[in-house]
Amino acid sequence: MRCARHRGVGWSGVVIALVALAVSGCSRSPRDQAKKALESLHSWAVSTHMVGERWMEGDVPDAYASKALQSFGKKVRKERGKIASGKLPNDMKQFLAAGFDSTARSADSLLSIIDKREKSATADILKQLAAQARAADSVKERLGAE
Amino acid sequence: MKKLLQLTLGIVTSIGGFLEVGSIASSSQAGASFAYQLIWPIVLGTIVLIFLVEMSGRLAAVSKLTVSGAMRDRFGFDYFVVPLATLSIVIYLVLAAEVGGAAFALQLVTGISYRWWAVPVALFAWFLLWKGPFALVERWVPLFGLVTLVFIVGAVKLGPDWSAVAHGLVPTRPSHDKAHYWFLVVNILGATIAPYLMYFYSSGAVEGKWDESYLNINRFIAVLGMSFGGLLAIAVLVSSAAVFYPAGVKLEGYDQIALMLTGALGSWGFYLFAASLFIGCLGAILEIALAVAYMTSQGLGWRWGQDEEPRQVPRFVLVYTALLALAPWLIVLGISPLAVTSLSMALTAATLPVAIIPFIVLMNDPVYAGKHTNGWIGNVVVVFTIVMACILAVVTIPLQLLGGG
Amino acid sequence: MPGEPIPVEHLLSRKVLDPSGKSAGRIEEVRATPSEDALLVYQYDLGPAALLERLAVGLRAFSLLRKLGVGPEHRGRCVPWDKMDLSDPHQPRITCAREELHPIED
Amino acid sequence: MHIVRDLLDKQLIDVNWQHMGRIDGLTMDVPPGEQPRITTLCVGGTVLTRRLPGFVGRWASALVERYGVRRGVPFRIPWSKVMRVDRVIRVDVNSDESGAMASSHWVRDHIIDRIPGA
Repeated sequence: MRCARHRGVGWSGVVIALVALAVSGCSRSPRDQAKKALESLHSWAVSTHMVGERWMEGDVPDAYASKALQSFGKKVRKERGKIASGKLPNDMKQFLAAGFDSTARSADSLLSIIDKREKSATADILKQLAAQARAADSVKERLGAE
Repeated sequence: MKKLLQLTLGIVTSIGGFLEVGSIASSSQAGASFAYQLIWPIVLGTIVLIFLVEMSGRLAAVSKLTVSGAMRDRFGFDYFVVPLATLSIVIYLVLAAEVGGAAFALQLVTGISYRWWAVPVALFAWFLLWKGPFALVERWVPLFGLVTLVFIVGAVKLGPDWSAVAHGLVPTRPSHDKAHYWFLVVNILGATIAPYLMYFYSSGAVEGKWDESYLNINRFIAVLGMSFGGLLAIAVLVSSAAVFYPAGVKLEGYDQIALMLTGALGSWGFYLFAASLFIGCLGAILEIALAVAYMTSQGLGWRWGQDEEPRQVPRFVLVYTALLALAPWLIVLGISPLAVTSLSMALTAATLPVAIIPFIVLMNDPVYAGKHTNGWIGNVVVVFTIVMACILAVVTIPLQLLGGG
Repeated sequence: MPGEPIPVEHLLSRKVLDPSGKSAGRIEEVRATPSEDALLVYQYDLGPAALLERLAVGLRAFSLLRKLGVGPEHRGRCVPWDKMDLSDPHQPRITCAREELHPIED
Repeated sequence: MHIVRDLLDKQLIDVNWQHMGRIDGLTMDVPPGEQPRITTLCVGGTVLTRRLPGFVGRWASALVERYGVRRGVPFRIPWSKVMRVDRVIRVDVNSDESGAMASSHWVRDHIIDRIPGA
């Protein structure tokens, strides 16, 4: 018997209920927003640090390192822009803004170092990035404890 | 002897052809965000894939029909057009993601932006199909795909906490980022259970003139080939979890993912990652383009066959040529390849029932599967997983678009 | 207008009404005996009209569900050719009451 | 013989075992008072698009009629030409000469042959 042609089976109602439930469950409170932004700052600082470190050890070609640092710089500045519009307390906004700015600056200086190929200068920039990542972590801990 | 060669080649090609942009991206993101917690969808997806690949090979061996040919026969055109249409749209996005992956691999090595590499990649893939025999796509490209074994070396060298890896096999609920967790589950299932593999595999079996004596080979290829392939995806997840999770890095681009193996394997790790991404994606581009050409031609009754001269199978050739001509433009526009990948994998998961339920009905119909119809385990596992994947996808896609990934 | 050749594929899934306007089912199959230069249609098989019933029949294809006896045994009805009025192909009608049709013995 | 199960949508093979499309439709003559007779098999894009429901069907058939190689006229095969009805249907027609492959030949001549190294 040819299979009966059945389309538009009636469980679309079930699916809509699921969507409503899921969306309501994840509203973005300011605390969550701050936590997310701190995690993002930490992630970008560590990523920039990784690229610099691998380049210094000669594991990655210059072409990749500069391309990656350029794209990280752009994304960090974009995140920096989003901070202003977020519903965050002022001191948090300042910390995040400063953090993103310093990460972007570190990325740019790494870029110029790669162009000039003087590997010796990378060490202290990597230290700054590591410090930035740790700072973001400690603020997140304090935030979590409140 | 010929059968033994076919068996080994079958297994080797399914290993080499397993990892593509979807599994690399979803497994590495899962490892970076949730450590070893997301190994279970890879295992579940691989089990379902084993069933589906075994079924499509069995259908070809028993009925000498390909999946889409049999679907058109059994359900008629006005039902067949639904999977054909939905799959063509979703698979276009998957193809764009694969082109993006291959183009990005070239950017990693050359520094020239991936947006410039998209068209050359599509052109190169088209040239391989236009000039190359079927064996090239089914044998040679996946053989190079064995370079993806580097992830196994990397994972072992990074020395993960193996008991935590074992815990990842058991489905657990996420402690944080619930929406992102379930979106990654959908991504992994969509990347692993790729419907185009069924159309490609069954067409290869029909073109290779399989008959019922091939049933055992088919079972071995499906089980060994796919499970080893699944192991590769787990290796990607494990390497990413060992490197990115403790460092707190959230993966938002392939330039971050490229660093995964550099710690453990130095510059070898970097270049072999780029090679794996390129070859994995190239293999997938060829398979997808052919799969759509097979599906359309078999469904509409045209002459088809990759071993035929293009002039003998003009409309079959036109389908993959048109698809490859359209493929690169999303990437040239500069849309992030990782974003295209995530969306295409989630949409694949969302449309799994449309692509697979008719196939399950076919495999339970003695007219097509002869006396080798499905066991009830196969039916239950596959139907349960794809319905779950579909509901999860429909729930998480809006969330992910709202949540900004 | 009558006598116009009808595309068989358009008859499929068309709901068939009996003289009292009640639905007798949807055309699912046409049976014919092959002869030298044509196929002589002798019977039309009607499948379940209601969507839920069609879904259940469809699901019976799963060997597991058939073993468990889930879903109705297919109770389609068959219409001899002379009892089917196709003057208006978009709305096929049967000339006898729905109850008079006997079930399909397949 | 079951028309839908055994004929409709089945693959057509010509005299020299070449694919020549699928049975996209069948035409039935219904002389008043006489037994209906299915006389021809139809192959072609227009037959398919007319089977699509709603506006998609209408839009697609209009497209095929205007741009179709055969301007929307399907290729018809009389039932007498059918040689064998099996999993595929073999017909006593030479597809390459018979116009059944019109759109395939059009694609070959206008697109495939224009690509270098065809």
